[in-house]
Amino acid sequence: MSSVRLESIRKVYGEEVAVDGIDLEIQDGETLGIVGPSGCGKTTTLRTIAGFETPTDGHVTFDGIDVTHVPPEKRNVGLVFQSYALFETKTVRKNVTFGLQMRDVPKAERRKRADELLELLDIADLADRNPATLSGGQQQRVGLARALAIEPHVLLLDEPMTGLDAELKLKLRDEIGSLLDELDVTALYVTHDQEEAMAMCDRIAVLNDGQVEQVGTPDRIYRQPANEFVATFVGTSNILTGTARNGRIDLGFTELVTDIQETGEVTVAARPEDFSLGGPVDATVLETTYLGQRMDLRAELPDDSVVTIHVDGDADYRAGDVVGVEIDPEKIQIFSTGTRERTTAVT
Amino acid sequence: MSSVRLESIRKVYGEEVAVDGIDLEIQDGETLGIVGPSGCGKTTTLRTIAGFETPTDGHVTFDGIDVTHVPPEKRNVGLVFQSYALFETKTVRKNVTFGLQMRDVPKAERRKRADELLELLDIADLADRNPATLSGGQQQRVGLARALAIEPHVLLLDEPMTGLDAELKLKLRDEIGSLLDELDVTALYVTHDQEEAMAMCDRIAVLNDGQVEQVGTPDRIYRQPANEFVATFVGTSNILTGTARNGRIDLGFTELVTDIQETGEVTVAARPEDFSLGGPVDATVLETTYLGQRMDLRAELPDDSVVTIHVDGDADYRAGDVVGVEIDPEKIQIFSTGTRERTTAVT
Amino acid sequence: MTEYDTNSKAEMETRQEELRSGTGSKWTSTRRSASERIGRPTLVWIVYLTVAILVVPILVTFVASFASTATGVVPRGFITFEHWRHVLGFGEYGVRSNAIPGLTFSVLVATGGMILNVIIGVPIAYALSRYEFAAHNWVNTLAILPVVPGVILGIAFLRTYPDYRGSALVLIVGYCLLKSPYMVLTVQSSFQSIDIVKLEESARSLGASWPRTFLTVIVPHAKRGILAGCIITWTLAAAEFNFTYMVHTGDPEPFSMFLFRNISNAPYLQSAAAISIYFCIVVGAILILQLLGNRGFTTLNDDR
Amino acid sequence: ISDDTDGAGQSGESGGGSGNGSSEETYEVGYGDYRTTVNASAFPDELRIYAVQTGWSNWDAVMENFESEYGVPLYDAQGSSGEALTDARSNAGNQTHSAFNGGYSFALEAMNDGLTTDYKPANWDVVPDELKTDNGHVVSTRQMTTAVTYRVDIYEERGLDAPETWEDLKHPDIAQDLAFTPPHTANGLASALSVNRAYGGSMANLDPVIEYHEEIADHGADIRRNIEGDVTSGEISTVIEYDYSGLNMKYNMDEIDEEQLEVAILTGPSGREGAMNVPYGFGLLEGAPNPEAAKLFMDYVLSLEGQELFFDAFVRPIRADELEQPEEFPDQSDYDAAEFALDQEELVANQESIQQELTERTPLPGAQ
Amino acid sequence: MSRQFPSRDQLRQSIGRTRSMAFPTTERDRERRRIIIMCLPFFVLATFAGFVPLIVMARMSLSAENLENAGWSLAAWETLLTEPVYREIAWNTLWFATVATVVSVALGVVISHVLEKYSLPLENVLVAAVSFPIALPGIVVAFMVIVLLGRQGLVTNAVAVFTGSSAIDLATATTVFGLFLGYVYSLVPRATMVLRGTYAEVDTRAEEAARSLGATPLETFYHVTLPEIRPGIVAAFILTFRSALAIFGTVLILQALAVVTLRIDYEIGVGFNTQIAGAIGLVYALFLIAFTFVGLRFVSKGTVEI
Ligand SMILES: Nc1ncnc2c1ncn2[C@@H]1O[C@H](COP(=O)(O)OP(=O)(O)OP(=O)(O)O)[C@@H](O)[C@H]1O
Ligand SMILES: Nc1ncnc2c1ncn2[C@@H]1O[C@H](COP(=O)(O)OP(=O)(O)OP(=O)(O)O)[C@@H](O)[C@H]1O
Ligand SMILES: [Mg+2]
Ligand SMILES: [Mg+2]
Repeated sequence: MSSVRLESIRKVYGEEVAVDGIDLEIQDGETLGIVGPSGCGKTTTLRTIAGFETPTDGHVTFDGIDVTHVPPEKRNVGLVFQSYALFETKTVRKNVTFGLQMRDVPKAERRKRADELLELLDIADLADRNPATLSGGQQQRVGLARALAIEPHVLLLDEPMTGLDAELKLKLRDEIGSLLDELDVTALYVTHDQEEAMAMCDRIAVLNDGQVEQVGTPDRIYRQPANEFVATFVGTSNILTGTARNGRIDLGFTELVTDIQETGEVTVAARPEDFSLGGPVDATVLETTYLGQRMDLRAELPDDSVVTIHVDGDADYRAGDVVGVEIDPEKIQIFSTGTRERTTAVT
Repeated sequence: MSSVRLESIRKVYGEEVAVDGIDLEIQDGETLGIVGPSGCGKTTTLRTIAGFETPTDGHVTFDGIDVTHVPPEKRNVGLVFQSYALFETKTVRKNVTFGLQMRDVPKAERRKRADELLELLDIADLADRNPATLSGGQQQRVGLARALAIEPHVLLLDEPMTGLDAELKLKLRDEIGSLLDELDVTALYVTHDQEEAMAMCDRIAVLNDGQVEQVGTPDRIYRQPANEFVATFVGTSNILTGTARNGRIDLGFTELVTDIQETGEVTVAARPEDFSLGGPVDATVLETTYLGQRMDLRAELPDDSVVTIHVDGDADYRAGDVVGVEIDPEKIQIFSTGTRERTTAVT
Repeated sequence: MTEYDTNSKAEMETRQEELRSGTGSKWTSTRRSASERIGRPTLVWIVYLTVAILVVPILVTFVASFASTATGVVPRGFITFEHWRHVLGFGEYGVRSNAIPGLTFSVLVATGGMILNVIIGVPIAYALSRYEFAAHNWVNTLAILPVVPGVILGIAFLRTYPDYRGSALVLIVGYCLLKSPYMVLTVQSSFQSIDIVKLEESARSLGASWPRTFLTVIVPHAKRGILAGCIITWTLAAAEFNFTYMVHTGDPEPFSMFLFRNISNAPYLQSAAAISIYFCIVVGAILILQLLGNRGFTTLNDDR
Repeated sequence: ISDDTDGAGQSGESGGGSGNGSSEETYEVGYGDYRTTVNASAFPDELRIYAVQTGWSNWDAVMENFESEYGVPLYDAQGSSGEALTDARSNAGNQTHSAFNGGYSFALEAMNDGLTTDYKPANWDVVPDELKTDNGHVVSTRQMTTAVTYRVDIYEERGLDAPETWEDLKHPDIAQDLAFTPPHTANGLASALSVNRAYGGSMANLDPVIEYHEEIADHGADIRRNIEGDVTSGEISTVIEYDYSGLNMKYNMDEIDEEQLEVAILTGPSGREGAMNVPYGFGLLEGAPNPEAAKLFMDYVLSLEGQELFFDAFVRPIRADELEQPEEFPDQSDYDAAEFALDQEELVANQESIQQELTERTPLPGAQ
Repeated sequence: MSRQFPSRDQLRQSIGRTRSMAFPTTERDRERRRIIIMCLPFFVLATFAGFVPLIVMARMSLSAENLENAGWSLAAWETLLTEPVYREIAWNTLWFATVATVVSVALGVVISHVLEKYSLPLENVLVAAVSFPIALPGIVVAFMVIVLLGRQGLVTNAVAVFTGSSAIDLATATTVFGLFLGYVYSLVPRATMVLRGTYAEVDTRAEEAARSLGATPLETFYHVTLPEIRPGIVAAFILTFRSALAIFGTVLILQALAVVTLRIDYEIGVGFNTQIAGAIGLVYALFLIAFTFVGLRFVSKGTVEI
């Protein structure tokens, strides 16, 4: 395992700037998630690390060694794709031993290592099957075993679970997540599903338009988004506007007491769970969405802004009900309306 | 809008029984969801209503009129597919007016109606574009507008959002859900994502292996599943086993007081949110998954069974912590281990 | 939005009535639409007729090759193997040069052309399926629609390579060029059915050099396509006529020239037997193609 | 005149008669100034002479006998005179065959293109002067005569009489499935010129044959290549071909009985000749790869033994006078009444324009 | 100064490009090198077996001698341009090939439609049967035509029995109609092959959507299917037309119409007019190239996918 560093990577395709100066470090043994909307440059970043794209500018280093111009086959990285990309002309075991074979590892050892991995991934009994005959989830495990077999410096996963159905996704998410932890692999996990990233990654980098918006632990990204983009992209945020003065934010219908220095127009991002019921603000329920474990209320606040509020699944609200709510000033995020950047707290 | 009735529909392909005697009614104006695992016969059922499959046995009636043998073009049903299936050689507007054109509606009126719908679906400015140049979400709206243009007796949607990414899915789910409510369309919504079905449908039919397991409101399906299959398929359930006697269920590590008559082996299904913290049972946290708005704990109960428990996102647990939990006997579901059917309450 | 609702609800209802009277009234009729009633049977019969026209003469020819006389419309005197014996070199009269030497020669030459086709066709099919490049369309067109048809190529060869006229080498090269589209197309069709980029990237990330990746990962995945391409190019070359006719000086004469002599100047039943030899080869080829997932003699792989 | 040189092999001096492949063997070949000795050591494994092929003119037997006598097998050179000429032309300066053999006029064309060289085989002197060239390039070996072959059984079915003159073929029931061969083949050209002559035309005036074609074309006659197959299958009931082809089909083909076919030599309506003799001959090729063996073969073909073999298969050899005509042939009287020959040099000079004119003017379908 | 000599930058650039091809450092350069290597075998063959012979053929058309390329003469081109017979041949070839192509492509559409949309019994056999003639050389196709339309032909005699007329009058094997059947016989399978590929990619869901919107099967075909297969039809037309122009064996046997391939054979066979044959061949090849590239402009992506 190694640490991987991207230094001001740019990648331009003709006119199109795919990646626009990215600095990132994947520390030894950590799983770094990359999330971002479609086309933001996630795959390009990953392919640059793998060596399939040579960056227009910038450097890629593995453990401090510049590998920017090293061809992919010399980099020792593991790749896992959404489309599995298994070798259908080889058995599952042969798929897993392929990388070792390329490294001239003796046959017996190859086999031993492969069988260990298949065991670990719970697909030992499929070793002699043709990958084409396996289910999606099984194929993805084979893909993972194949990539892990070479003990890569870094494991690169590009939306490995996008094609799978909801239930299987949850299951694999847990399994792969624990596996990556257990094996202590340095990994880069690309996904556009921020929930998946939060569940699986040690740190998350949020990309937008070829640039990094924020890097941090899931908790930090969710609870202290660096800017409005991150606040809305990761999880749901209700965006309210207000005026700040002396640490107080006037939202029109209520006032929040916070610790910010800023004065002027601010944007407040409140998560659906940051509203508590039984507060002083009257919200009119417009619509309820029952989701079993919880219920989502779309409610109108006195200033006509519409927010989403999460309540327990067994709560009994209907459209038209008026509920008293309160916003927890400890939990909300505040951004300057001009820069859309996070305001600084007094502390 | 009409009501649609399926009467003991069977559909056999060669040896394969795709649908095995289904009785269903979609009431006028309601949205009925069909959920079930892959291959359970959802698409087949939908195609039978559309007229692309003639059932091997049984009848399809619209407003009481038997249409089993009426060809699809005479049925006046709207179809929305996962793959959009737009006419790529026509503009968006032409796609939407197509059905009206087939009905010889005058040109000006066709256009008016199409523009109304495009407006309604918020894609009016795309009217003259080629559908191939649109994003997935936009294409799906066009598909919906096209199907709605003919004011179908019933709107049939086959996993319309499976291909879209998570965020967009949520957005469209809300939008389409409200639209279907608003327009009072009779709709059949096929999906394998039970959360989607709960959010969007008035009632849900759970299919398995070509048969209906349960039909009911989302709340009923989630809270009173008819059998173990429904309990685990819709939402997450932790399955525990115990022995019932005199309304008391002995789970080994704790005893639940319930109102069931049954005596003997029973299976208890407890939702992750049915556990409350601070109870008498010691659970050891094995793993935590931070998901922002909540945290999922995988915890081991004293009898070594592992359960999933939902706690608030800002809770601070780590693997190894021991938490006291309690199971809410009001909320759990109890099934006889033999039949896997719901036990009857005393009431 | 709300305005729309009230406004259009009423409208909607009236229009719904209109629509319903247009279509709804026919609900109960089980009458199928005109195009269903007339169109479909017509199309099906056109297909059957076309297939009959294509196949009947083949069958009749094959059957006739076992008849002993054919001095009228219907061949008579079944079953004799006389004509087969003739064309296979056991007879005494007619075009006495039998099929065997020519067929052997053609088989060898066609095999040569086929091997050459693998060498030139697989790489270019790969380049075209895998990469985008400036002259892509241009190269693609050239590879699947070659510039010269057989007759012209033959004429051009006469003068260009006079010393090699009719030699096996010239035939191999000519056949290879003329039939290469079939190889390129079938292999391309194979490549398109796999995710060639991801496969290649997997292998390379696992440490395989690019040439090794091509040979041990890419080529095996296109195996069926390559085999199908081989069968097709081989079968077509085994009876290629236009080019052969122009350049052959023969020793032995290629199989297609044997067919030509039999068709242009031999008793009817003997011609039938000669042609039937080739039919047997094609049927064999079709059966193998079927195993490879190509339905019939075609570059399309239905087994994707 | 050396009357005893019937077989070139007999003049073999040193090796004795039965020499098979012994390399010291030598043979005396040639006529007059061209007399020379060829050494068996120079013989190839296989000798290639254009259009010496199985299935035509009884070359099978010639080839077989030649091989058994001299140990030199012949390549089975399938193809028509025209194809042979095209091939020889394409190989100008680099011949693969040693001698050109085929229609006399084709051989003359080859000579005119400079493809042949001079060699007078033994018995050169017995060939009539008009059927050989003074310069020793080309000499005839045999001839064929334009004839009519018809299906007796079909004629009987239709109640038709045996045709005697070209006029008879105009009968709608005959003309409807009558076939000529294409004018650019030796045989087709001869057929056209036979009819032309029968109705008073000449090489300079092809109108008579065109008029004739017009009349029969109205009834359905056409021009086609595949004669044997079509006659046996009944596609056509009458075909204008060489006497050889007709007799060959009649007597040698299994698919059809002897009685079902008849071959006739026709005159014009007023008794004018209507059966053109088409000589076939050969010439040594310039730059021949195996001139020695080719010379030996040419001598053998002109020997009485070789000539006899032609007769056996209904080809009239050039030395027919010295041999007895088999009885399967049509009556000699028919030949006498109808046969004629054209000046070959003149024919060659005009051949291409005649063929072109015929191709372009004939109303019969299939002329190209 | 940069006007007279390539500037230092330009030089460096071009040297750089050559060097990066030989010793690539970026993945993109490696890729370029691979593309060239993979295309190379084909182009070597195409050069020796295609381009060079074509150039020699052009030279042949300008030769003063017919037996070898020697001297220079425009005589052949003059003949080609002045003799009306060549114009007639060109016309024959074009109209005949066009009509045969149109009919074959139309039949190909019907066959592919039926095979794709309807499930017929023994469909695999049907598909195999339709494709069979692709393997048959033209001479064999001619024989098939005679089997059907000859005087002893099956169709001829069947019609004769029903109409009471004579089979001889009805026979059409060696007429233009017979030749036409021969062309169609060879071309239908080729057109079908292309169209079957196109049909496989037709969005059946879109067709179902149209049906559900009230379109009858015919309307669905017209509004949805046809526009989708249009590029396939153009591709099929290009391929089929090219095949039609190249047909030789069939005409050689049936001899019903003077088309260009037959004429080339005639020029060689009668009189060995290699210059004229070369000239015709060159015109033919140039026409084919021009036609192909013009035709491809009508296929959206500019490339044929067959
Ligand atoms: N080979 C290429 N040529 C030209 N543009 C490209 C190429 N690859 C990517 N791009 C462009 O670069 C940008 C970033 O692409 P990239 O594939 O990295 O996005 P992504 O974040 O992976 O998106 P997605 O979530 O859709 O996979 C996009 O605008 C894309 O169009
Ligand atoms: N045309 C057909 N021929 C044969 N079997 C079919 C056909 N269509 C469906 N089946 C079979 O019928 C069963 C039900 O199929 P159906 O498509 O209705 O499932 P589904 O519930 O829609 O599944 P999914 O969630 O994967 O879309 C499956 O086992 C399937 O294999
Ligand atoms: Mg991506
Ligand atoms: Mg489905």
